[in-house]
Amino acid sequence: MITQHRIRRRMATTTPILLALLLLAFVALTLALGDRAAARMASETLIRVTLVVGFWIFAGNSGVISFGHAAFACVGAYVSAWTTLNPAMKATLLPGLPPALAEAHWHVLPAALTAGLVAAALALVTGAAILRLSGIAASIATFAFLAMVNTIWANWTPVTGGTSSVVGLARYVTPWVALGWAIAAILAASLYAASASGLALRATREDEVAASASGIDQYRHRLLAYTLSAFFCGVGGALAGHFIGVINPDGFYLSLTFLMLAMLVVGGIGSLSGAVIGVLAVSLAVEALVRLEKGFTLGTATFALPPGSQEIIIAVAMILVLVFRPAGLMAGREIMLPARWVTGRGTSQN
Amino acid sequence: ADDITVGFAIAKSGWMEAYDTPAATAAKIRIEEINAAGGLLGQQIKVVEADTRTDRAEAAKAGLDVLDQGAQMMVVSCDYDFGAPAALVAEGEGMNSFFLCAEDVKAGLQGVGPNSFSSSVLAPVQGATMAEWAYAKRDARTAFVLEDTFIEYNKGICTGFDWMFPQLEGAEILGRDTFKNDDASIASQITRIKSLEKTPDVIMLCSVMPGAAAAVRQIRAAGIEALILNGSAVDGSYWLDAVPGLSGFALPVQGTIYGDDPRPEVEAFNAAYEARTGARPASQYAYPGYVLIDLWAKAVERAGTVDGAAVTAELEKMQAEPTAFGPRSFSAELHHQNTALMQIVEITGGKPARVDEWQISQPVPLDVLLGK
Amino acid sequence: MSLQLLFDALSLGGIYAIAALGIALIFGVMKLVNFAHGQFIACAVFALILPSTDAVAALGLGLLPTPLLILAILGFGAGLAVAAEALVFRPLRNASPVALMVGSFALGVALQNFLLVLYGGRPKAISLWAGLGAPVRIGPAEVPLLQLIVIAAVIAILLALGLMLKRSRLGLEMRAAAADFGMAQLLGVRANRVISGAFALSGALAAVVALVMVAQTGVADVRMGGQIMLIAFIATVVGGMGSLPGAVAAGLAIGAASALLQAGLPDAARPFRDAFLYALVIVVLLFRPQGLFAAADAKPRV
Amino acid sequence: MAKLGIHDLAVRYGKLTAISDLSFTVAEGERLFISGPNGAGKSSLLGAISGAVPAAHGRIEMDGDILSGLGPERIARRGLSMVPEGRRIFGGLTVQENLMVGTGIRRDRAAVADDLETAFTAFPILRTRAQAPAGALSGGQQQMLAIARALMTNPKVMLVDEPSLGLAPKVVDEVYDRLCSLQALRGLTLVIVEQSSTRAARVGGRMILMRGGRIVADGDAAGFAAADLLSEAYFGDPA
Amino acid sequence: MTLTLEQVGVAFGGFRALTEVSLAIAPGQVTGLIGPNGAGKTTCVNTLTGFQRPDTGRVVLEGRDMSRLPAHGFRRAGVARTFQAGRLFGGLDVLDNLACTGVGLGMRRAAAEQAAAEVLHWMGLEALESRPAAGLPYTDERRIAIARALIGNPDYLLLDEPAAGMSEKEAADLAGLIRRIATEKGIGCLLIEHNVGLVLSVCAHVVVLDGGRVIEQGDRATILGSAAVREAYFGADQAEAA
Ligand SMILES: Nc1ncnc2c1ncn2[C@@H]1O[C@H](COP(=O)(O)OP(=O)(O)OP(=O)(O)O)[C@@H](O)[C@H]1O
Ligand SMILES: Nc1ncnc2c1ncn2[C@@H]1O[C@H](COP(=O)(O)OP(=O)(O)OP(=O)(O)O)[C@@H](O)[C@H]1O
Ligand SMILES: [Mg+2]
Ligand SMILES: [Mg+2]
Repeated sequence: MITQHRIRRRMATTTPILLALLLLAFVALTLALGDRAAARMASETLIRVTLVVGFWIFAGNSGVISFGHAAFACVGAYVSAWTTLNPAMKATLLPGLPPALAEAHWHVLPAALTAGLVAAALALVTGAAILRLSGIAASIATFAFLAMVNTIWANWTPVTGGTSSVVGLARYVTPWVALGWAIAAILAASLYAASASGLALRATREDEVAASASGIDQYRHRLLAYTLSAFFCGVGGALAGHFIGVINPDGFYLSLTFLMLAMLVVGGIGSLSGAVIGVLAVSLAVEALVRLEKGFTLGTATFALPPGSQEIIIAVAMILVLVFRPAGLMAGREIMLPARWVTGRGTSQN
Repeated sequence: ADDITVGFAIAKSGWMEAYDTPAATAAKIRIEEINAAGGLLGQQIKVVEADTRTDRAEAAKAGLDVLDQGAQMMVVSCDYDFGAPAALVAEGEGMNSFFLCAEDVKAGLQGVGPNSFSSSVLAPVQGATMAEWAYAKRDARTAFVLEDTFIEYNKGICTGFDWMFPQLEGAEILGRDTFKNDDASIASQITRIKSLEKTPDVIMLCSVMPGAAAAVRQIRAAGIEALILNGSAVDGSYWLDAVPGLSGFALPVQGTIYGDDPRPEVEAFNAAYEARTGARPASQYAYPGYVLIDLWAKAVERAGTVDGAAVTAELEKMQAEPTAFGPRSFSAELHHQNTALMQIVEITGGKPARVDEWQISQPVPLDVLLGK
Repeated sequence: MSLQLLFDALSLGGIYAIAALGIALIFGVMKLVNFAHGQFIACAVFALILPSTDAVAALGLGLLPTPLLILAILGFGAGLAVAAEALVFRPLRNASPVALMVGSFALGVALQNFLLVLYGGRPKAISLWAGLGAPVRIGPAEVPLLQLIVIAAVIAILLALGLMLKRSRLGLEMRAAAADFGMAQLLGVRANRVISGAFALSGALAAVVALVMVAQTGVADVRMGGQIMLIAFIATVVGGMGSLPGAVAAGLAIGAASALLQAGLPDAARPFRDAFLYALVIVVLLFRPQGLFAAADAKPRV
Repeated sequence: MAKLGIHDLAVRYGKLTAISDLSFTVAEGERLFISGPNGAGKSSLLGAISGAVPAAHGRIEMDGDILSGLGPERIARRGLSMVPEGRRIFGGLTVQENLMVGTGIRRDRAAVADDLETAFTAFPILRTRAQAPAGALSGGQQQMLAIARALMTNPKVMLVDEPSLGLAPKVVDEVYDRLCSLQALRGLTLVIVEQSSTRAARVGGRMILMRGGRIVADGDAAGFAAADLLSEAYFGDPA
Repeated sequence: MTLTLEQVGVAFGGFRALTEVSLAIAPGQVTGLIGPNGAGKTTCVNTLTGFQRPDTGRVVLEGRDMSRLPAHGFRRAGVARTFQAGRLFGGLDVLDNLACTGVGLGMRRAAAEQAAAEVLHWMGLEALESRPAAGLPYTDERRIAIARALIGNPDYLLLDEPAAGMSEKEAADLAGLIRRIATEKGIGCLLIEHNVGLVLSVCAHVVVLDGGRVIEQGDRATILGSAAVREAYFGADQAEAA
């Protein structure tokens, strides 16, 4: 017998596919516009998808708000810079790098993977301490971790360049590259969510006490999700660095943290689709407002929003979304194929 | 086309706007002067703009935007961090880019790439200038260094001071400390100064607003009356209300905004700026904008083209090229000023005034600039 | 030296403590981590000067005679917080704590950009009360008068708030409304009004921080308050969420740790001061996850 | 005039209708039991009367004044008090503070101390643990606290949702004794949700039987227990 | 072969919730635990399941001292429990609620769902399988909480007031279920209830707590006959019955 539960599980497997198609359509559409700024916006948005979906793997499943994920992006970005930058450049800008790194001149793909792995390793080590905490204490500890990484990166000048930006990262991140990683993150996230560990972690999110009465070792599952999640944030950081070509510790601090959080909450922290939709919605809204601020022509008149209004409007819009859809735009639902498509029986069940 | 297009990818909103707008205005004044005098290579210069919103990713987009609008040279944000993403876009197209007022060596050849320049004076030069001037003119033999770790500029000032001051016969740095620009109180740093065996002759404060004003206020309130040195970044009188009646505070500038610059061109520019905006420049940071267009235009005339590589070659030939704000040099090793004639402004009784001018006895070596 | 160090520590910690009180109060009442508190501080600072993007600031409210000025700014802070509650936080009352937090952050962004539009991005100078920095001799130590005022203010505010919350009916109703808004209403508590009251207090506390900052630094900057807010937020948690004495103690402790690190670290390590500070925070949390002064219901019984 | 009048009440949660077409009145000083299976809408009914749950339709009156739309605070101030489902005690407040929260609406401040004393006498455990955080109390202790807290507002009408839930048998007796004696003393009007028909029958009073959001029977509690109408209401077809 | 508390004492601050409590739960039997409110019953269960560390004495499972094990370790060792409030995972559906225990016991997700379906079937609750746990009626919530505890066939099951808020008929059904759990599955149950009728009808052995001490234990007759129990606990009807 095929139960509703089974049908739902089957429908859930269509989510990553649909999300991937959605992103593909998004890239195709922006590229069709043929405008370079639009293409850049597409890459930027998809990098954010990688970051936010990575973030969701932990925050969405565990319900613990981490402020520390921007630090993983920071580490990822610098690892990729260390391994890919031209050695001559490193000799002048980052004289303190250990010889192995100073001479490295890797291809960008292994560099991105390494960025993710190093971020994940850092997550494993720091998470081992931080995740013993729960609730708001855990959140604050992640915040302290972020601030620590930022302070170290801003002052460890021979190795990180300090507060000064490191330039010269190969700018290889086209919308297609970003799309590839975004889809990889979405696949990983949905596989994790469907896994035993994902289910266990969601149980702890609902009720820590009842979860431990169910034999669930909260710490282990959190640590696993934290590490996996850091991997994609590390990769996302690397992509962000190579996207702009310049990295600076400040670019991976509070504003990125809150941007990620805001996109997640606007989309709805309760579902993977929420994470993706949140990124798209916020990014597109910002882009639209930026363009409005630059001015547009209607007939003979040109209209423009006053400079600085974009941030205010976005902030107000965010508050409105929260007021009217407190659980986010997706409110915990996933984008899935309807039941009758996955049962193949032409019956819709409710 | 019959125009030459200069693209400004600068902050028109966000907190950088306050720094970019004056320099960009100065640049436009020079462009208008050139246009009025018949243009460049016989063509008029056209200006196109895009807003970086004081955001790194937006800066790169702004770079692309002005490119799409036909820019053939790019003027980018004052600050290295916020200008670089756009400058890199220009670099990618083999175009010249000029930072409005960056004072970090990486805003040029060593960072962004071979076609990138800044006409401002490197931060270490400012620190070194203050070291040597204070030693020579104020008999400074002992110093305390108070470094704000907020941005690289501050660290650059201290680098220059640290390089120059101990070289001077009988001069000694008695101690040092760091703080952060947004620290709510620097009480422990002040305690450290006060507990020195002897009061230092000067305090080298490597900081920018608002932390610099806050630090000066607290230092003076604590009764420390030593001469305080700082970099160009704190030029302007707008912040002096923070420390009523301040005296004994000196800084280097490229030209003075107070009407007392010995060079008539400087005052002429100040007047032109006032005519255009209704107010005199609020700080010296308008000047590099004017100088950069000046230098670039000369190089373009000499190269006979706006092509990046050709103009770069001409710029790199410039040795002590005269400008309204003093001679400027570039070379194949450095796209910045590692020495410059600077005006010394001192604040006395809450009034800033030019008291001197100084050029360091030897340029700051490249190794020092690169922090090796 | 050691007495001096104590006062240096208190001078920083005192500011953190007042800011932490403002945050802890709202957290206690609404489980809201109010990230807009830093902007409340910044707005209260800018309220002293007239809106203009000119480089030189002209005093507005700052021209009032000192007692009136203090009242006006406290009132401004309170009004701002009450308005924020009515417009943003009341409609969000049933949202999750994360949504609330993000909402408060959005409010902060809006306020900050509003200030940018009104006042421009350049820091401004404010000439008020430069004399308060004058040192007073206490035994071997020299302490700026302002610091003594801050320390006295912290103690007074803590006592007053503590009494208000523990002893007064308003305080009781505030805590009840915080614990269960609907149930408090069922018992006839005018819960909305009570919560507005908490916001007013919190806003006034932000204004106190603003006044201290202005007296200390003489500058106004749109980014002002952000750093203090973050430290205060950490202090609130380390102190035990919702515990006012905890928030004050942790604020003072963080200020003291910061001053001690600044004084004790070797030259090369000093720029990393904050990294040590935050590491310390994590360690403290690992040993006392519920905070130093955990509220009684911090760990619900099974 | 009836103390409480419910006319054509409907309560909805989204699409789900919890109560529809409900009408009844309660006389001053009356003791009314409400019984019915899980999900019958008993708690929703109390919620609607107290203003905690918005009514989709209908009118609720107390002493002839319309309560609908007043909001829980104002309704409470008119002398209606409620012991809600799930107790909802303020965990972080002490036991005594919990008792005091609702006394802000009383004009007879002087009597508050006496009432506190009475509450402590009725539930001695509350006196023993008066300064302990209420969240640490055992389940049953919390239930006593919730009842005592509602009484502290000196209500004229009291709505009690399953008072015996989680209480030891002896305490259930005590709670009912206390409620009944107060009723006798102050002319309190009581509306009690009670699952146990035998209990209701023993205490005595009128009883309304709900099912699927409607009233299926209304009569004397003792009669219900005897006539076994209950099991019909639980398991039979809707009337 | 028992789960036991040996001379356990628990104190909160200065308050002694349990004093030298010893009790044993035997496999395949239902043991009752009754006592006035605040007697320490829930605290006993918390101690027996790792949610409360005993200050003195120890918790022993089949001869092994469990006192330092975390709560999830108890469940893995075969000691399951329910809570006074249902505590289902509201955001998950019923099957996933049950599967969580399977996952917690180390099963893969498919196996966990399989086990969950079997337990639901055994309890005749298949119909609820796909319902979101949040909207369940009270009675179903209780039954699902029991089902969740039965995944992976624990050796012991501790039930904290499972019948609270149930009507007489529903409580009777529950009694049947508890008997089946003990007899068919051989699980040793501890039943805390204020519904004395239910306890006496199901339990062979009953322990009475008062003020954190065991004041009486024994079979139905002993309990009903005990003056101390009557004094401390029984209400009018039980007193009459006795
Ligand atoms: N907040 C709510 N949101 C959605 N549905 C609700 C809510 N509260 C109650 N319901 C639904 O309304 C119906 C009536 O519920 P109510 O709690 O009033 O019943 P009850 O008779 O008190 O039941 P019980 O005996 O379980 O307490 C039920 O179907 C319930 O699921
Ligand atoms: N975490 C705690 N802090 C302080 N006191 C506690 C705590 N947990 C329990 N107590 C106290 O210990 C005593 C025993 O509580 P417990 O919950 O075990 O009682 P119980 O027998 O289950 O009562 P009930 O039948 O009312 O549920 C009570 O007086 C309670 O107030
Ligand atoms: Mg109910
Ligand atoms: Mg209990």
